[in-house]
Amino acid sequence: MTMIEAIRDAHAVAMERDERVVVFGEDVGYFGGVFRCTQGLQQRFGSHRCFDSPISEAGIVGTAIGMAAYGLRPCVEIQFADYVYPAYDQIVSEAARLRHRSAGDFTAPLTIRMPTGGGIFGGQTHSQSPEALFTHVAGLKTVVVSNPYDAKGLLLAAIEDDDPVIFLEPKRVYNGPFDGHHDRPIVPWSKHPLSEVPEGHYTIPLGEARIHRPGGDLTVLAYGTLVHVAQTAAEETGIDAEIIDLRTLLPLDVDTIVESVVKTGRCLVVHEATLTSGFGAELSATVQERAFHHLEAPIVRVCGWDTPYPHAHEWSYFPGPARVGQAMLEVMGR
Amino acid sequence: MTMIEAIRDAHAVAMERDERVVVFGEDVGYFGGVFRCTQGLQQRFGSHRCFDSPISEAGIVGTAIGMAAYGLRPCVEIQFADYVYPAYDQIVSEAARLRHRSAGDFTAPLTIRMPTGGGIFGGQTHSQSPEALFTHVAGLKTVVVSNPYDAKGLLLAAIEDDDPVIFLEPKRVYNGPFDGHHDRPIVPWSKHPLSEVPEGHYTIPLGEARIHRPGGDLTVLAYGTLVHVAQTAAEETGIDAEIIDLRTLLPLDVDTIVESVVKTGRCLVVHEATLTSGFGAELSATVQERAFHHLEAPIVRVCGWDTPYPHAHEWSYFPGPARVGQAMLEVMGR
Amino acid sequence: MDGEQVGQQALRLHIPDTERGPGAEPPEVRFISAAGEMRRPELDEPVERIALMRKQMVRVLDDDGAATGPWDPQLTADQLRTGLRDMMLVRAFDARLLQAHRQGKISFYMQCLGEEAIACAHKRALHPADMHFPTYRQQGLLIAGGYPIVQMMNQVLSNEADPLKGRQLPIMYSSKEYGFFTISGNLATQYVQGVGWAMASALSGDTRIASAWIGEGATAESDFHAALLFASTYRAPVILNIVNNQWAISTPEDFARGASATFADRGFGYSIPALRVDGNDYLAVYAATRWAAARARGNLGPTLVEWVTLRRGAHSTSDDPSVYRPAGEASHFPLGDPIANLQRHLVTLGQWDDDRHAALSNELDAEVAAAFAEADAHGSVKSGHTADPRTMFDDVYAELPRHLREQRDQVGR
Amino acid sequence: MDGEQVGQQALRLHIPDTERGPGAEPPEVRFISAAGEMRRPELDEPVERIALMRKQMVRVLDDDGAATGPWDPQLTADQLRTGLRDMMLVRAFDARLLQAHRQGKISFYMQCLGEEAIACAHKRALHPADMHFPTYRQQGLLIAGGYPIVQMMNQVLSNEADPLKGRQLPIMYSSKEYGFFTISGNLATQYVQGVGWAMASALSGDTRIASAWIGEGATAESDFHAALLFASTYRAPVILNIVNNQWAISTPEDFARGASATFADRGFGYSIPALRVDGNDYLAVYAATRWAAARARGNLGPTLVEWVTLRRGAHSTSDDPSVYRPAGEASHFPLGDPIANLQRHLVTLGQWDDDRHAALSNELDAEVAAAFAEADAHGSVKSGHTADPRTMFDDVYAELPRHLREQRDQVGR
Ligand SMILES: Cc1ncc(C[n+]2csc(CCOP(=O)(O)OP(=O)(O)O)c2C)c(N)n1
Ligand SMILES: Cc1ncc(C[n+]2csc(CCOP(=O)(O)OP(=O)(O)O)c2C)c(N)n1
Ligand SMILES: [Mg+2]
Ligand SMILES: [Mg+2]
Repeated sequence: MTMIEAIRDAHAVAMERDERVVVFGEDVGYFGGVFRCTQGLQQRFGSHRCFDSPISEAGIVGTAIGMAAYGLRPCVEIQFADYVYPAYDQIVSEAARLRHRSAGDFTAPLTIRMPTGGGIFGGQTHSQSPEALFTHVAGLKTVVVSNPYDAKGLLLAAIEDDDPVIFLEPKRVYNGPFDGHHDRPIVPWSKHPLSEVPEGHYTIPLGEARIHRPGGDLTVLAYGTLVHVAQTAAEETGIDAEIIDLRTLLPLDVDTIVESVVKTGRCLVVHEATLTSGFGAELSATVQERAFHHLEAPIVRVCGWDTPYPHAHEWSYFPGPARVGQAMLEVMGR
Repeated sequence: MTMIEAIRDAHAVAMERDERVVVFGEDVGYFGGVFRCTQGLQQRFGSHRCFDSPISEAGIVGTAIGMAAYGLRPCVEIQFADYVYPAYDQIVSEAARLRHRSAGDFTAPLTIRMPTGGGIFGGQTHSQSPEALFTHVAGLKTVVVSNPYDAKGLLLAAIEDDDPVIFLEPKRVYNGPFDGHHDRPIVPWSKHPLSEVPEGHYTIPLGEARIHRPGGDLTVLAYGTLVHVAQTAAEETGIDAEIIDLRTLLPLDVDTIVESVVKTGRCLVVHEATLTSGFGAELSATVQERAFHHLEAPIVRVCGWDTPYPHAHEWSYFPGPARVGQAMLEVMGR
Repeated sequence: MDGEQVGQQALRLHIPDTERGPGAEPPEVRFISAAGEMRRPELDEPVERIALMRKQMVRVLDDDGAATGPWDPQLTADQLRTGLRDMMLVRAFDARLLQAHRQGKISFYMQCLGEEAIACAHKRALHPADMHFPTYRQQGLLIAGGYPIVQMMNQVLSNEADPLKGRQLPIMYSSKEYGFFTISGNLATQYVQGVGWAMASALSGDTRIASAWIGEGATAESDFHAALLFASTYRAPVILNIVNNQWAISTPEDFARGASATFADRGFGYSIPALRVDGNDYLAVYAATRWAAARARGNLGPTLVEWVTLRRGAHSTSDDPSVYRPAGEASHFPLGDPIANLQRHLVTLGQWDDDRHAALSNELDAEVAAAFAEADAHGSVKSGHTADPRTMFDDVYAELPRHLREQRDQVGR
Repeated sequence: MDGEQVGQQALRLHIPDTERGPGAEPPEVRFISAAGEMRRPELDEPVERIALMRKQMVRVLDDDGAATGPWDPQLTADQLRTGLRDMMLVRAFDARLLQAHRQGKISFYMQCLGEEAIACAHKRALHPADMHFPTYRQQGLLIAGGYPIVQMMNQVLSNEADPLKGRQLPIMYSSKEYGFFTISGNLATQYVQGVGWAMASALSGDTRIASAWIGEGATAESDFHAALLFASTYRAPVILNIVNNQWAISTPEDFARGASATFADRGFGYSIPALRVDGNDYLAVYAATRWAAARARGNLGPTLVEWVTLRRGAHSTSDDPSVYRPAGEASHFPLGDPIANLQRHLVTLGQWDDDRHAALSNELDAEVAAAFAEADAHGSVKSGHTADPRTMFDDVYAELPRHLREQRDQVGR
């Protein structure tokens, strides 16, 4: 399965098992979403379970919060993560806080899905990775997926979770495990073991990282597309990197991270989002706080530059295998 | 002068010198703002230079961007930082990017002021410190003020700056240099040297930190209210802390920071905002990257907890002198 | 005038009236009808025809205290006395807590002085299971709904017994059981949530409807548009209330209304039938609420209601209205006071007199005093009698995650 | 029907028509008037009277190609031929760039096929110094304004000569000099910025007005409300254009319009006079623009205009409309094609014929081909001929700060 198919499948399984699950968003109903992640749901479950919405992210999230407070389990799509900001107030001031401010009287179990990241020549408003704008907000959970198997299990877990979950889908890996070399032929998911997706229901617990590649030389903290890029860089540099796919950024699987860094003594943090105040800063700070005496070299961050994501120069912006590999060598002191 | 008077004065000086400066926001005109930071401006400059707006943060910032693109220099107030989110899209997608996306054809020289922080029993929606949500955004400058002298000079610099500036005013130090002990009598600004504010025009360059208290034992990176709290903690623990008031978070004065940490070998980062993914993470990561081999102990962060700011328990939430002092001892290995 | 001819005239910006303060004239209330004048449209009457009544106002009680016209809800004397009691209890409650603020027992308070009829009659006119999405000035919904006032006081005191564990600013109540959605400090967010709740109820084939509340000032916020639009598109069973109390902190209604005649006018562009109602007339509020509720329950979609009233007091205990309010505004206000209006009606009907009124007033004062004594016995944030500070880490998530466990362990260590 | 009686009926949610696709009926266009039927209101006519015309449409050209009625802008034959040429140039331009996309030379494109009259006539009817806040489907504003099409092509190719240095997605043009605000990928943001620009112009005693653009789908966004409200409150000299081309990607206009009759209706609630205009009628567009501009220039405030048209092509080169569009929609569309409509009018006037039309068409194709050849000579993002990647660090701020200098030094190292 591709990641798109896995996401579609997770929706269908959730809707089949629990009639409180409703799915809506821009172009999500009849058309099945601009990336087709909800294709077929309206036909199968009817237009009361999966429907189109007006183009209003604030309205989508605001009404979804009301539905969740009523007792439904809305799973909504923001067409591109770059367009989530009109809903930002509803997410951070409302969804994130209903439970706390009402002392558990009202809750907002909703899932907000959105495609993130660049690599499709989308320019500055179809390429953003806003995870750090959600990880700063107490009350939210934030998930970033990197492959079909995880995507299905994590989306089911998100929909079933009793708290609001921000579910980020790097669009560059929707159709294949992008290795970071944009100039090479596209590899489809079918060739990758993580595209084997079981039928029916399964979940992957939120808050648990996955060791994507075990290794002893250095720890790479990654998520989304960069998991695959780090894999390429490890292969190309021959460094025995332990690549951790964080999967859930908040709450973070600190144990898995610290255990690895204690073992390797070195740590590289990679993400596609803008460097300054990105989630990599939190990772670096956390590792430094908890494994300081084990660190043999400074923790290095390789991230998107502190500029808008440029259309023509996206491959200069994207932290590809060359930059990641170079940083690996640097952390290794080579 | 109090910090409120200094801010008012900065407005007046800016409006006097440059008729392109216009000031508006909720209750900003006739009433002079709920914290009275714009008091007297409408009477003095007329209702076309300083006026009330409808209660729409999106409209305030959206129209201000249009005015700035026209050639004016709007300086707008968001009544509480907690209410900036409806304007978040206009700030991060628009103000921050006009110049870049138009290759300099259009610009957005506007200043967005807002009171931040707790300590006035404001509860979760009158206490937030959202600086990290702005420092992640390329194209914005972010300033946090801690005293009247800086507030005037930095506000004038912000209004004159050719880029959009987020100007954060910790409300707890509006009327006095709060030492962190909420149970002691309030000390007014008049007793503090930084309340001596020159008449007329002066600016403090954006991007330059200020050494609030020189010291040799450890470096404390602070801004806003926490500058004063750190001062108290240094006095109370007897640790010879070098307290740096960052003043501008973006662009950051890396040189001053690194120079200090290289000297002291120890670093404590403090802020009132929620810890996870706060600006402290960026500071910790930066220091670690640039002064790793000089660090004798892990960098520690003392911040607000990862919860909404609670009304009754705000003094358990607030990183006061006890917590900051304890962390100083920890970083000193005592 | 023609386009070509006016091209070189200098433009100028219109700033709505900036004159305020003790020396200014009290602003005029626009478009007041006589009691009984406005007809009662069919529930499914086309929005154009309803919009033609835009400069009229639903009013039932005339100046002599008689009920008149097609909107008279024909309440029994008992219902009327209950309404009077509800409103007087709200007023006594507010007075006691304002006093508690002056006594330094609480950090903050907001009263609804002069606006009591709206929430009280609205709550009684709906079903107890319907869900309200209130602002901070609808304490009447809880009180008329029978929520224990001592619990409200515990919240306001942020004391040990506060059901919200000291987390929220005073008056930011929450009670799912009593159909009262948790109040947000962020204006307008609840309006679209109320629409979402109503959509969910309709999606579920339920019979409960939602009632969403907003101040006239806050209609300027973006969520107002999202709420009206989604309500219109999906014909959500929701009542969209706008409480026009003339003021938004220091700013008169002009800024949020703009050039339009009334706030009710906003409904037309979404084809949402909209009424303007005398919010100080308990009977008009009751009747208009029933009309809107019947539309919602009959799957006829949302209704917008502008309730015209006056904020008699300060915005909150944090502001000093003498700076911006014209002198004598309350006494000039043409719709009177909601309690006095209903009292006069009951007296006119021969169902009430001054003695009974004084007795009820004393009874309610005593009830409020007793409740306050009970709440006060649980202490307050000022006395340091609050929930355990470590409870602040609860309810951030359904389960306490590791990082919050670690943080909690540092509190009070 | 009465409130009490309908209480226990199960609620149900209304979902606007979900039937689409090749097998579905083409949606009907609502409320079409005959050419010349709608009267021309005074510039300061009360909004109620204008609102009464809500189900009428400004149309000048009748089916025979004759101009008729009070809205006829009385253009000269030269002006009409210029209009025709503008529209044909836009169409030829779009066609060439769609071809470039098929050839793999560009990453993305959006055409405005069928909507050419709106931007072209609007631009010609305003002053060149007025400022437009466009969406991505108003390339006609630049082309009718005389902006060099080769520059537009350079932008679309993201090549070495791209004035925006490869930073923006193709078609996201910017030209202050030509009164064309930098296009945002985020829908609706420009609408309120346009109002702010107009407010600034009025604050400054300038004579320039603003014209802000939005698609009917994007009117659902919150910024739409902020724009109308601020325009209403401060009577900003702005034209608020809604291009109703029936579709928002795959979603028909129903979702954004909700229950209301038209998008023009949205103006009423803010007391903003609103017109519905045949967007495929060059003369109607010209005349309505002049009317709105005269209001703005005369300090009479904003005007809302709903331009009714049809998006004939795909949303963009990224979508396949065959999934959701009814077959034959374009041929069923009752307002015809803007170029054919104006061509017929000129022929009727005896000012045009098939030969001249063919000649002009060839001339424009040649002009476009030459421009494309020139742009193409500067390469494209696909050929790797772009601005220096290190320029991406420029213009983030007015001056390059230290951290960006450091980052720039790492690019290409
Ligand atoms: C998003 C947001 N912006 C600003 C505020 C500050 N604020 C609180 S109440 C208020 C005035 C609201 O006026 P109105 O809606 O008329 O309600 P009223 O107080 O009259 O009941 C303002 C500006 C806020 N709470 N939230
Ligand atoms: C804030 C935001 N949300 C969603 C999108 C994605 N999007 C781009 S165009 C479009 C449809 C817009 O339709 P309409 O406003 O009718 O304009 P048209 O394409 O018909 O010209 C959508 C949903 C966006 N660009 N920005
Ligand atoms: Mg009000
Ligand atoms: Mg459209």
